[in-house]
Amino acid sequence: MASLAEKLRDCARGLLAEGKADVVIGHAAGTLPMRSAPCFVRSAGEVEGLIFDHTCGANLAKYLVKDKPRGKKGEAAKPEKVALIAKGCDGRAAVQLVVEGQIARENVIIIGVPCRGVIDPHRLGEAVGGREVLSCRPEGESLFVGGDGFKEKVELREVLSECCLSCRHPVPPVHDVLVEEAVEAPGGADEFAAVEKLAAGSPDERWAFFEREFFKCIRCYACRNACPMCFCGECFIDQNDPQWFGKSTDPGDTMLFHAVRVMHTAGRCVDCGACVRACPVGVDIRALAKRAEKEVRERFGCEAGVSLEEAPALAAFDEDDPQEFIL
Amino acid sequence: MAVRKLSKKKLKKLLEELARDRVVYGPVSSDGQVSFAEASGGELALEKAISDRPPKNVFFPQAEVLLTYSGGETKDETYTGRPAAVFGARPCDARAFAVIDRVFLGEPPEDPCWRARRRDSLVLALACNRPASTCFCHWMGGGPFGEEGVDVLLTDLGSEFLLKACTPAGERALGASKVLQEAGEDDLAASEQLKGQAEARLSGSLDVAEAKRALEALWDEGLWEDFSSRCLGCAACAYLCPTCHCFDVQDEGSASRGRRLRIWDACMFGLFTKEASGHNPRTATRERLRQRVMHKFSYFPDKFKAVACVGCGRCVRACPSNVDLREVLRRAVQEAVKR
Amino acid sequence: MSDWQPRIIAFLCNWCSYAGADLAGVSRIQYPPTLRVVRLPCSGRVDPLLILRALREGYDGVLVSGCHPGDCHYLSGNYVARRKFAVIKAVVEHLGFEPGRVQFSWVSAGEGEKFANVVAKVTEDIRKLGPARRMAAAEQVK
Amino acid sequence: MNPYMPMPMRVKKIIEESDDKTLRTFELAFCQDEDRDSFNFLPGQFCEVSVLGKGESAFGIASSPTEKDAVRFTVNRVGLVTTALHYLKEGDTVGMRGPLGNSYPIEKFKGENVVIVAGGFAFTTLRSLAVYLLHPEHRSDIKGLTVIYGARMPGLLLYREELARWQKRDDIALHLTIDRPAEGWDGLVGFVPTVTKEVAPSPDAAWVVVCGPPIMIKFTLPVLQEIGFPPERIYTSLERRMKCGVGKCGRCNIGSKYVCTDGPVFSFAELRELPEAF
Repeated sequence: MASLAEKLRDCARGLLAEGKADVVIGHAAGTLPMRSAPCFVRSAGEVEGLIFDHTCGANLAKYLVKDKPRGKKGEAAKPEKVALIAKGCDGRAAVQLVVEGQIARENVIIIGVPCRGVIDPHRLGEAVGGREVLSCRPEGESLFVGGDGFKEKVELREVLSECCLSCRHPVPPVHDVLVEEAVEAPGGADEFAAVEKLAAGSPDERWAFFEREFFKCIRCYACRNACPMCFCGECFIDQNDPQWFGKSTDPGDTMLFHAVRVMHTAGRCVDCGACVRACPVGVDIRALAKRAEKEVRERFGCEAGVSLEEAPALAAFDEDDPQEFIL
Repeated sequence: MAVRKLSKKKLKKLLEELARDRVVYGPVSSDGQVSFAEASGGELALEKAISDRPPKNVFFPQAEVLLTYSGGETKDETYTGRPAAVFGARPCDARAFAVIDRVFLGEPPEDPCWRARRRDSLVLALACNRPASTCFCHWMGGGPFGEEGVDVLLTDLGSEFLLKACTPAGERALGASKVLQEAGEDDLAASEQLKGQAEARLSGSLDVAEAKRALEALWDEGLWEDFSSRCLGCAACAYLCPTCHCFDVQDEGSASRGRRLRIWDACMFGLFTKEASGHNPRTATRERLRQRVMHKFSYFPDKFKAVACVGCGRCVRACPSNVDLREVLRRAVQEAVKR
Repeated sequence: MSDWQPRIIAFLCNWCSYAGADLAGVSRIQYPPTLRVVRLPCSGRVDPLLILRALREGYDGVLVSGCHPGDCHYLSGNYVARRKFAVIKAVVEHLGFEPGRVQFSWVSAGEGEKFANVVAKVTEDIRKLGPARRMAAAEQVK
Repeated sequence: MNPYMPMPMRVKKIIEESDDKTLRTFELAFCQDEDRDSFNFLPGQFCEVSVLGKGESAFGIASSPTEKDAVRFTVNRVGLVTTALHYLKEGDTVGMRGPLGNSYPIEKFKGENVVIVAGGFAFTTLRSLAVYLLHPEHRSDIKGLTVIYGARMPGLLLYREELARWQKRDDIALHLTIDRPAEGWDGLVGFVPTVTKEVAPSPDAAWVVVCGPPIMIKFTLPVLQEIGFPPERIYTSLERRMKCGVGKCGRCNIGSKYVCTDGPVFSFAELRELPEAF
């Protein structure tokens, strides 16, 4: 039986050879243990590098909107046909980008791959007490981790991204090709448990929690830049007239940057966790983002990226939307 | 140069001595992240192969007030506090101070903010007995026991530290301490042995001068396309880099009252070079990534006679899309050879 | 402290709530002088940036007011806004701003009295919460 | 001396330069005598001018060192700081740091001919140079002085009264041009490169300084070389986004050169060696 990687290489090879796709965006092995690198395959001969496993954490839909090719002045660039190797959340992000008019449906081929969860480097680091991981081998529900003078078995659930633990879409709900039948999602956890725990505390406790989280932020904008839904030509935080918030690491400014980003991605966020994994200092961005998602889900019954027909939650309305909080 | 020993049990005493007329900074762990902060009595995270964040914030805080103004009066807010002692920085990070010295102090006018915090500072670096797999200080002309930018080099001998003075300031510091013991020949031999072992752990090699020529020759080549296509254009690499020193100047406040700050900035951001007219000399990630690499390995060496990279490997680990600087350099050399 | 009056930013839509405020004024209805009014073309114009920037500036509270559902001058601006308001309120309160700091209302051009009542209620709510302290504490650059 | 501390300057006079009101010249007077006495510069240098609360921007000095009473800047309203400057009134205070950067190579001009080619509002530091060279103390240092200056329309030419005075002088050959014919304009019509070709200033014992929008430079350069100017005798002044102005903030580099300290004035012989210069 062909492995998942072989199947997706075959699929990519076929699309490129038949000219159905100009480029296949996928993952290749990275230069560090448990790290993959996004890769761009343009010819059938190059597909051998493609992989898919627990290390493929980047949300590749980002590359559908990053550095959009620009045509010569006055004329649009010829759109490339992009085939995207998409786990559930990559596919959802791509769909959301279509819904929002950022990309044309006919220019993207969503190659669905079943995802069993991706590793969060911060959680992996925590699981081994901050020691450097030099080797890593998944086996069933466990991960055998080795480093300088240690070998340990850790539970996969302990090091997977938190968002994966409550994942409900291991394959993209909308896809053009499905490389392998859907697996059972690694999920099962209550996705809003952390939000509810915080909500049960006092405002002061929540403030203290977020102040501590965002105090870590170094404002490198890896979260924003890794986010497939952050495609604005000019981000509000970069505007200088008006300059909405200061550019220093003042906690007030960093907190409000994150809060506004969460609100701007509300109803659009697919909870891929790419922001959390991209963050070099381990800020728990989801702790706030999930609150917005919860509101959108419970109040409006909307979920981002699951349907090509559904308008973004905050660009739509129902005359009977609840308004108990409005005076 | 003087060599002394310190029992690990007396580390706290040494830090107290230093704190008498200095602000002592050390690697402090918080939420699993090791960064340099005031080491006031707390535990120091000296075990980690390299701190998650570099110590450059000691002399170059991410945000620093240049001046304040109020009712027509403008006040110079340059640091006037006590000098710093940086304890437990790795040799690569200490070397990075010397790199930034070149640009901030080497050419007139001096940068007053860096000068004010760097003045009379003392760098006590901890040699790396066990470098991490991402360390490549040896490519950059440094080493796990490197002494450039170091006043006192400490070696972890197990239950003791060996302290070696590398500068007159380090010499004075050792002389002033009352908690140190004499070190013997066998201690030096032990240190030398650890040094040899540490160097043997470092992998690969690269001629940085050759890399410079290669990068210059490959100015317009596909190399940049390959790496920049996956680069997200964030500043994780630059903000965790011990030598990146670019900054922005921002005013906060109203017309009558406020402050002028200088804040770290990074050439990876599109806004970095965007002019008010909308013109941007570096429009795409490709040019910006190239700028960052070229600045470190070509422009800086041309202007300041040193490579602006110390091989700490933080950017390698932090990059969310695995743009591995070592890979960029190796590929450049390979491709230049092919041509 | 008892006579402390909060400073509240009010974002009022041009067609209803601003006119309602105007009516309250010309009708000489008494209400607390706590508002700094920003007139917007429509409550649909409200971006979370406006509200958070106001909080960042240290205002004690924010009031957003627009036309009643069905009365929007632009037909659906306030319907879309209503969804946004719910998310803004949820996130702002989750972040740790006390419930009541940011409030929303529908006030029509004819509801001068309601406008005054809303202002009185919002002012009283925020008075009970006391001065904004979150951002004041945060403003500390090393 | 802290190079980041601005000197307080009083806005002495504001002059509306263009019909579309996007260009204004600000005459700044020193608030402190010691600042005035220590302020020495040459044409081509720039300053960082700041409006507190808004920020700082770099502007080439438009006045000549021979004009002692004030320092002049001509500001195009495009961004945050320039807009804030345009809101200023006479009597207001701004901050200024400088002079910064290098200057036009005036020493080299001695005994030779000087040609100035300018387009649009890049004329500012070239005006400084022209006024300096025309000053009785310096005019005899050089031989001929030719100025070719173009703008989109007559209303966008800077320093029009001064230009009118220059046109009456016989120690300066002034060629003004506009892009398209306009009512009431009886001067030259055509783009700067074309006019330069027509005027064809002699390259013998001559230096040329050319400033303008990138597109103008791009087309003027081949014309100048065709006429016979070698790259080392063609100078220009570059613009880059700057913050510190003193070679620290790392923003304005072109290759290993910092525009703020190695420039802003470069010869084309130097620029040829730099990647990304244009």
